[in-house]
Amino acid sequence: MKETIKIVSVLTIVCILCAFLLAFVNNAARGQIASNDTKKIEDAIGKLAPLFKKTEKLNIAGEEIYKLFDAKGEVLGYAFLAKGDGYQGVIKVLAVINPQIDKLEGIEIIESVETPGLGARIKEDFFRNQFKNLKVSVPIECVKENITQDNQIKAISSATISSKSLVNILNKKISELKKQLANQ
Amino acid sequence: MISVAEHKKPQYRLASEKFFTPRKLYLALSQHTGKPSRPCVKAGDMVPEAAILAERDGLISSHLHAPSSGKVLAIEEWYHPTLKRAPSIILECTPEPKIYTPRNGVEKFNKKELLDIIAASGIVGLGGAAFPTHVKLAPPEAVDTLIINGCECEPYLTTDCRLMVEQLEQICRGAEIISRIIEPKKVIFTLEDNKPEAIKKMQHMLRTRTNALPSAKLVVLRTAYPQGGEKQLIYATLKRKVPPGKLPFNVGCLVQNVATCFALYETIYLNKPLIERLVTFAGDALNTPKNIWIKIGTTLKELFDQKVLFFKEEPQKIICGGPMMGISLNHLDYPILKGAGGFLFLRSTHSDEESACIRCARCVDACPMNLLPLEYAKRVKHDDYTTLEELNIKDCIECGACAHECPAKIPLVQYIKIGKKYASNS
Amino acid sequence: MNEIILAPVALGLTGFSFAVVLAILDKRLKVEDDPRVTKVIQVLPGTNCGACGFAGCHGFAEAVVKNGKKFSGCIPGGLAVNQKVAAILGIDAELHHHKLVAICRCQAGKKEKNISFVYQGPKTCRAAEFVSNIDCAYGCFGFGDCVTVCPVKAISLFDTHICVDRKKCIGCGKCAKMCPRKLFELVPRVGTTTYYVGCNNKEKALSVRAVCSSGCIACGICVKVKDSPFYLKQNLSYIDYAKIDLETPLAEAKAKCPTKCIAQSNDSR
Amino acid sequence: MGRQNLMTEFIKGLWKDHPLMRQLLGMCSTLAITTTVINGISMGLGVTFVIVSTSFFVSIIRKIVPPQVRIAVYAAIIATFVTIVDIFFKANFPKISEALGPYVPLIIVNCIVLGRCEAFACKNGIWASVWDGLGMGLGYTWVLIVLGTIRELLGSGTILGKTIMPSVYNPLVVMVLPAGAFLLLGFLLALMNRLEQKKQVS
Amino acid sequence: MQVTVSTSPHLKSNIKTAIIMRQVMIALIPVVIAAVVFFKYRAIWLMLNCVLSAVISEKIILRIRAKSTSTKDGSAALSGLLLALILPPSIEWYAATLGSVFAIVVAKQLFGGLGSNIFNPALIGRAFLMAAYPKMLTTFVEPFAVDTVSGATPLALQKFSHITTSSVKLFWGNVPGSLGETCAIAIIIGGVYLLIKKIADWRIPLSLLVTTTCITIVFHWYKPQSGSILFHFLSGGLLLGAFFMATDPVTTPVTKSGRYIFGVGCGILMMIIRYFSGLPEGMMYSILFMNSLTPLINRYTRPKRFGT
Amino acid sequence: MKDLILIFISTVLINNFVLYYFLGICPFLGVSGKIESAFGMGVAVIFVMTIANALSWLIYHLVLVKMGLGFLAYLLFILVIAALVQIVEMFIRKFSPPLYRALGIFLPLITVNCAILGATLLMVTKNYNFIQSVVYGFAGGLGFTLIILVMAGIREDLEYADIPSVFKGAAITLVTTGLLALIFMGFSGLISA
Ligand SMILES: Cc1cc2nc3c(=O)[nH]c(=O)nc-3n(C[C@H](O)[C@H](O)[C@H](O)COP(=O)(O)O)c2cc1C
Ligand SMILES: Cc1cc2nc3c(=O)[nH]c(=O)nc-3n(C[C@H](O)[C@H](O)[C@H](O)COP(=O)(O)O)c2cc1C
Ligand SMILES: Cc1cc2nc3c(=O)[nH]c(=O)nc-3n(C[C@H](O)[C@H](O)[C@H](O)COP(=O)(O)O)c2cc1C
Ligand SMILES: Cc1cc2nc3c(=O)[nH]c(=O)nc-3n(C[C@H](O)[C@H](O)[C@H](O)CO)c2cc1C
Ligand code: SF4
Ligand code: SF4
Ligand code: SF4
Ligand code: SF4
Ligand code: FES
Repeated sequence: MKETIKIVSVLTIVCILCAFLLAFVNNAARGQIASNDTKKIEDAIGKLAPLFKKTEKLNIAGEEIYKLFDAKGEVLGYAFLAKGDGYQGVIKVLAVINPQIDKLEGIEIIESVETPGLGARIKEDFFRNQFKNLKVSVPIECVKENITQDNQIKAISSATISSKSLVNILNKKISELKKQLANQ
Repeated sequence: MISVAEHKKPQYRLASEKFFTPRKLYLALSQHTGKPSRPCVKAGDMVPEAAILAERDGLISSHLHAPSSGKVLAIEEWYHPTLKRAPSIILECTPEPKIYTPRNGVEKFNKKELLDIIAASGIVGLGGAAFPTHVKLAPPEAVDTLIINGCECEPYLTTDCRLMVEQLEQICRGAEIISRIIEPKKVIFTLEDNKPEAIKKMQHMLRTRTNALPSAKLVVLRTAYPQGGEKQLIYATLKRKVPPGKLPFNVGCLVQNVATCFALYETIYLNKPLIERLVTFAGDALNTPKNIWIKIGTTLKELFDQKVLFFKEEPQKIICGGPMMGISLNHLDYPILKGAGGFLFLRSTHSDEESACIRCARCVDACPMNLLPLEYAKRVKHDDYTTLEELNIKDCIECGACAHECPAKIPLVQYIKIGKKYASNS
Repeated sequence: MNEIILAPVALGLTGFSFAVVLAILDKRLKVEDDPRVTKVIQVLPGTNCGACGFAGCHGFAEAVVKNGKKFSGCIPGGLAVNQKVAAILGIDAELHHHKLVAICRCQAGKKEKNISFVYQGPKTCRAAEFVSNIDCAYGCFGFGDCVTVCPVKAISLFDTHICVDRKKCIGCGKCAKMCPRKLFELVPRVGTTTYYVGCNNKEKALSVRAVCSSGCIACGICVKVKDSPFYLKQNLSYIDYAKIDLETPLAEAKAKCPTKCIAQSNDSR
Repeated sequence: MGRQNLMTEFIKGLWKDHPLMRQLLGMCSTLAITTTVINGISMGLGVTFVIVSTSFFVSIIRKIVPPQVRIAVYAAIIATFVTIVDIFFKANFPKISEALGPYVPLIIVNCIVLGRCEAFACKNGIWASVWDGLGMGLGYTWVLIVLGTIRELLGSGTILGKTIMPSVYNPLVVMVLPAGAFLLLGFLLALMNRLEQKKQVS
Repeated sequence: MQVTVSTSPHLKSNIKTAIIMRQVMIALIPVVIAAVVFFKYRAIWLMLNCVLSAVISEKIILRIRAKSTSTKDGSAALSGLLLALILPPSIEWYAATLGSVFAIVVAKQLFGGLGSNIFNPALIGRAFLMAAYPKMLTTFVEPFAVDTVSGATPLALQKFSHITTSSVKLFWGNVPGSLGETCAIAIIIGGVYLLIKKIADWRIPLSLLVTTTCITIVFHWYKPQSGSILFHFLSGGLLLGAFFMATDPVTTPVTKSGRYIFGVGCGILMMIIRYFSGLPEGMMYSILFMNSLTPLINRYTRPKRFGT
Repeated sequence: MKDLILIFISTVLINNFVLYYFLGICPFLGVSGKIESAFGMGVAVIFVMTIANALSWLIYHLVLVKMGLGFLAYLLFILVIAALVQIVEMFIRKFSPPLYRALGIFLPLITVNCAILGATLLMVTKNYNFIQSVVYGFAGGLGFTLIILVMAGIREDLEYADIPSVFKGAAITLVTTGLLALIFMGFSGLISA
């Protein structure tokens, strides 16, 4: 019996102490972590829309969309997160779109696990810059040869799949967004 | 199964000769599979031809008879192809040729009488294994098929072939004796298609002698090595498979070599024990190859000393038996044993060094027993004997087909021999 | 603030329930181990790394207790742990108080052994056994299979001539089991020197001389020495190790042996 | 325990009983996160912190823990400190935290930590355990740094994010992929064996 | 008289490892010629590069390890040649050298040299380059215009752009692709030579080709744009792989049934990769994957004992 | 259903725990010497991983998330695994000695197999529902078993290979694993296309 008590009490007490310690540390760091998360998004937005001063979080259908305002309080556009499957895993992208929802201001890859040297080049400027001022009133097209229209981007050679996946992710999200904002 | 270079051409058509005048005979007490026989003479004794020199010791053993009259010089260690040195009776010959008087009333002998005669005559299987024939002829289970083995699948050797060409009648009589003892339903003579002359004679004989062996027939097999092996032969002729660890009688078969049949004939009809046999001497180091009737116990040296054989060139290799399963000897002082069907004198050795196994599986494809020779070699090389039995190493009949085929020239059979020995130890 | 209370409570409860379950099951489902297994587990590092080739420390402990031979298998533990394991199993005593020492009954080197032919095949004694590479049908092949099998590296090979280091040999008998010509004999370790007859040829003098110049010819000189422990059997001289109280007859026989086939191994060498 | 002894406890983890190269423990995070130097450093220090603190606590309570719940108790202590490290990274170095991904929590099951608890801390005094943990942790760290350096240099041509290799260098992408990690560690182990062999010969 | 003694058998066939390797090289002659015709000097340089770096690195390793075996058996040269034949003609010289050295040093010698390697060295060389320089390994050039026009391989065109290349072109090999894989007729001639000479076992190529054919029949019937039977048969590395790489004795099963399993497994995996994965071609990965299964296949397909 | 199949295939082949996530490497290196042991280990991992994922999912989603105690996740998961392993071990040891002999000895190893904890953590990160989590755990274990079996087969062969002495043991195993990882890259992209 004595042993049973020992087993039970040691494990219980250790658990309680650990939990206490953790709760304490967590409590102390929580604020910082939360602000880190927002800061990361704001940093990304800042790169795409340098003029923005203030965001307003819209919560539409459970998804977060940021409405961007400049210093004068005018709407700069919307920022949104989109994600989907790439070549190897999930691609998460932040995009800023103009208030009319027909032109992209730019994109920023938040997360991806594509092959370095191939798919991972979607993070590089030469590719991302294609999305600056890209027409999105009709779905974006990803082509392998030269661009002929202003809603097209050129796929990274040897990484067509990653490029196409990214375009698909954006197209899907933009069309949803159009509907949602129209509903508002 | 594989195909190997035959090397039978030079000696295939050579009629057999006789050499019955050795000066000394060296008669190992281990002439056969089983226990060595027990000497019943002592140094200094004078013995007549065909007298018993050593007696059977136990069931699987065999008598040893004096191939020639003479004086027992000593009983001591002498060279032996497999055992290297083994107790032997050394006999100084004083030639007094013996006339054998044919036995009467053989037709009326019953099974028991026949078996007793065979047991007393020192006959062992002449196909290679030298297993005492009287044991084999008393199988514990009924045998429905008697297979007479005339395949002689070893390259170079031509004794069975010559015997079938020259003494076919006697062989058939010998086969008759066996079938009288074991009463099979069928008797099958098997030959490979590389012996057309023997096949023709055999066909003729079977046509003309139908009354003596009514159920006999001839099966001609496509030449392949090692088709003469008991289990392979039974499968090739009857499509019966002898299970591992079992013997031919377990599937109702008995296999006897043609030379054994001839020896049985001589014993039963002529009252002559097994004291001589036909031996092929061949190989490119010899001036001319020969098939010679020779007394058991004659040394090779004697054949050269008495100018029966001549070297064209110094041999690089001397082999007792065929090139696939024979034993290589290091000098000419070895005697001829009951089971030795041939001696080869070769000019060149395969001097290729063993190289790494490339897992080409030629050995696997060659193996008639469905084994994995490369696995054995690999394990033995690394001193790992634990899994060999699991891999059925004991099934290997050491036919050498695998090593023949191996492009890396790995002496697979040698590794297998080591493996078999140490697998049982550990 | 809420969670600072909630967390300990929640976790405390979980811990408590697990502990209770474990404690109860521990009582109910107890299975007794070989006490040595538990002891071995205690000295093992407990990292369960599997480097020993067994499934974790427990597996290793069970295996060593069953079969002590591989007691040194724990790699992370190193020497210190191995010694402790050995101590628990009582192997230690066996290892260091060996009473037997191996001798090799063929002392002929390249010069003495007749070799009139060429051996072709793998260079191991086990392989050579089937055809032999020396004229003598009893002697050492000289490929040194025994050298590799000896766990303490006590055997060395000087141009096909085998020497056992008396100091290192622990009398395990592995060499005797390995040697295809059965040349090793384990003899009692007495004094600081072991004498032995370095020949295994059981044939008559003439046959022996034909194949080896240092073979025992059974002349009997060693037997005739005063107080000799030697005796002859099958044309070969043997030492009765039960009778070796004195070293003098041994040394004398060694000096007198005409073929110099009596050898000795010393501790000092 | 003398200073000398504490020193040996510390030193052994750096080479002789190196947790990674000798005991083959803690492989997972080693391979996973060493794509860059900075990851290696952070992971190494994180692990060191966890080993030291858990060794400390385990050593304190070593006498009162019954064997039936030993592993559970150790695991709980380890998990606590790992969570603290995780929270610390998240709060102060969010970039690194992201790069290390799920491998921070996996320090819990990093075999080194539990291994040291089971093998050392639960049998030894507090200071010996702490020094032992420190040695093991730093031993682990230096290998991570070496691996991280080689992989970053060859795989991306940079060190600590700065381009080092000349522009004609075509990065060997494979080095930052899983395969490269395994191959490199294999070669490093072989190198270590080689050094050891040399030492034994001389 | 000094004779040699050895154990039986004393008679051995004439075939030797070096002869086998030489025969494979002979069988590759048509493929090499086709490569030179289509890709000109690039083909010659690439093959020289790979073969030389393979042989030299093998020599160096053997010297370091103080092994008596020599490079004369030709296996290293063969591995190098085969590697060259599966690389894109436009590959940079240093990449080809690196791949060749990796193939011999890591995939072959580290595992114990000839006969002990688990993976096909040439294919590991390519897989390594694929991971090391993915861009280079997925860029191909048009035949005859090797310096100017880059093109997509027939399988990539089929997969990513749904353009089917004509079988006639595939048959003669006038398409972009790896050095030795484009000319189907040359490979078939060489492969048949190998099989007739009994240098390679017929079981693996047969089962592999039959499996892929069956799969393509089903898929073509179900979804015609997935590519016709003939198209899949003639394009990509299928033929070169089936005849010259899936037949590598060292890395494939030794049992007969194991070889069928190997062939079928390769075929299924390759078609899965061609149809469903991000890669246009899967011959290399499927053979390598089956290589890794070979020890298990060998173990579980041991032939039945005679008589049971 | 389709999502389950996708999870299954991608976990076994593409995002293999050993070759892609580098989880469970220590037992992978340690216990891949013999096919039998590897198989036992594999089965034990499948078993524990599946159950641990199920239990952890329940605790995480039904208790921790509800109470806002997400930061206790690691602590709880490892407790669950440790206790679970111990309980399972006790049970089979008592009630099925043959199973214990075949499997039980691998169980203690599993507590420190980071693949198990990794599976629970990844299941949280990937936001799987209950069924998906169970499938994920099972497939993860299966992937581990597959790869450890392949490795064991290779290593049994390599026992007899003439490997340079410095590479013997763990080094060649790591190199082989590296080559396997190269090969498994061929399966990448199998989900998205
Ligand atoms: C190891 C490896 C990694 C790859 N990684 C990617 C990738 O991350 N993204 C991608 O789109 N394609 C990747 N690919 C290539 C694709 O499978 C495919 O070949 C390519 O997308 C075709 O593009 P192309 O038509 O531009 O040549 C990879 C290929 C290999 C062999
Ligand atoms: C212990 C033993 C017992 C045997 N008993 C019999 C037997 O009773 N009947 C029989 O026909 N053969 C018997 N044999 C002989 C074998 O079947 C076989 O004929 C002999 O070993 C020669 O075969 P081979 O030349 O194919 O190697 C026996 C063999 C051995 C080793
Ligand atoms: C590989 C191998 C090949 C054999 N080849 C022959 C052969 O060609 N001719 C033959 O008569 N016996 C051959 N034998 C011996 C037979 O297996 C069998 O022992 C013999 O035919 C039995 O007859 P016997 O007892 O009269 O000798 C061979 C044995 C083996 C193992
Ligand atoms: C039919 C045949 C096919 C071969 N295929 C290859 C191959 O695909 N890759 C390779 O590196 N070596 C190949 N070799 C050569 C040899 O087997 C190779 O160098 C070994 O894998 C090295 O141990 C082949 C050899 C033969 C006989
Ligand atoms: S034939 Fe020789 S090289 Fe071929 S697999 Fe067998 S042992 Fe190896
Ligand atoms: S393994 Fe034995 S039975 Fe098979 S081929 Fe070789 S020697 Fe003949
Ligand atoms: S094993 Fe025997 S034959 Fe071989 S070297 Fe040692 S003593 Fe001599
Ligand atoms: S193997 Fe054993 S008995 Fe023989 S010498 Fe070595 S330690 Fe002595
Ligand atoms: S660190 Fe992952 S299993 Fe050891």
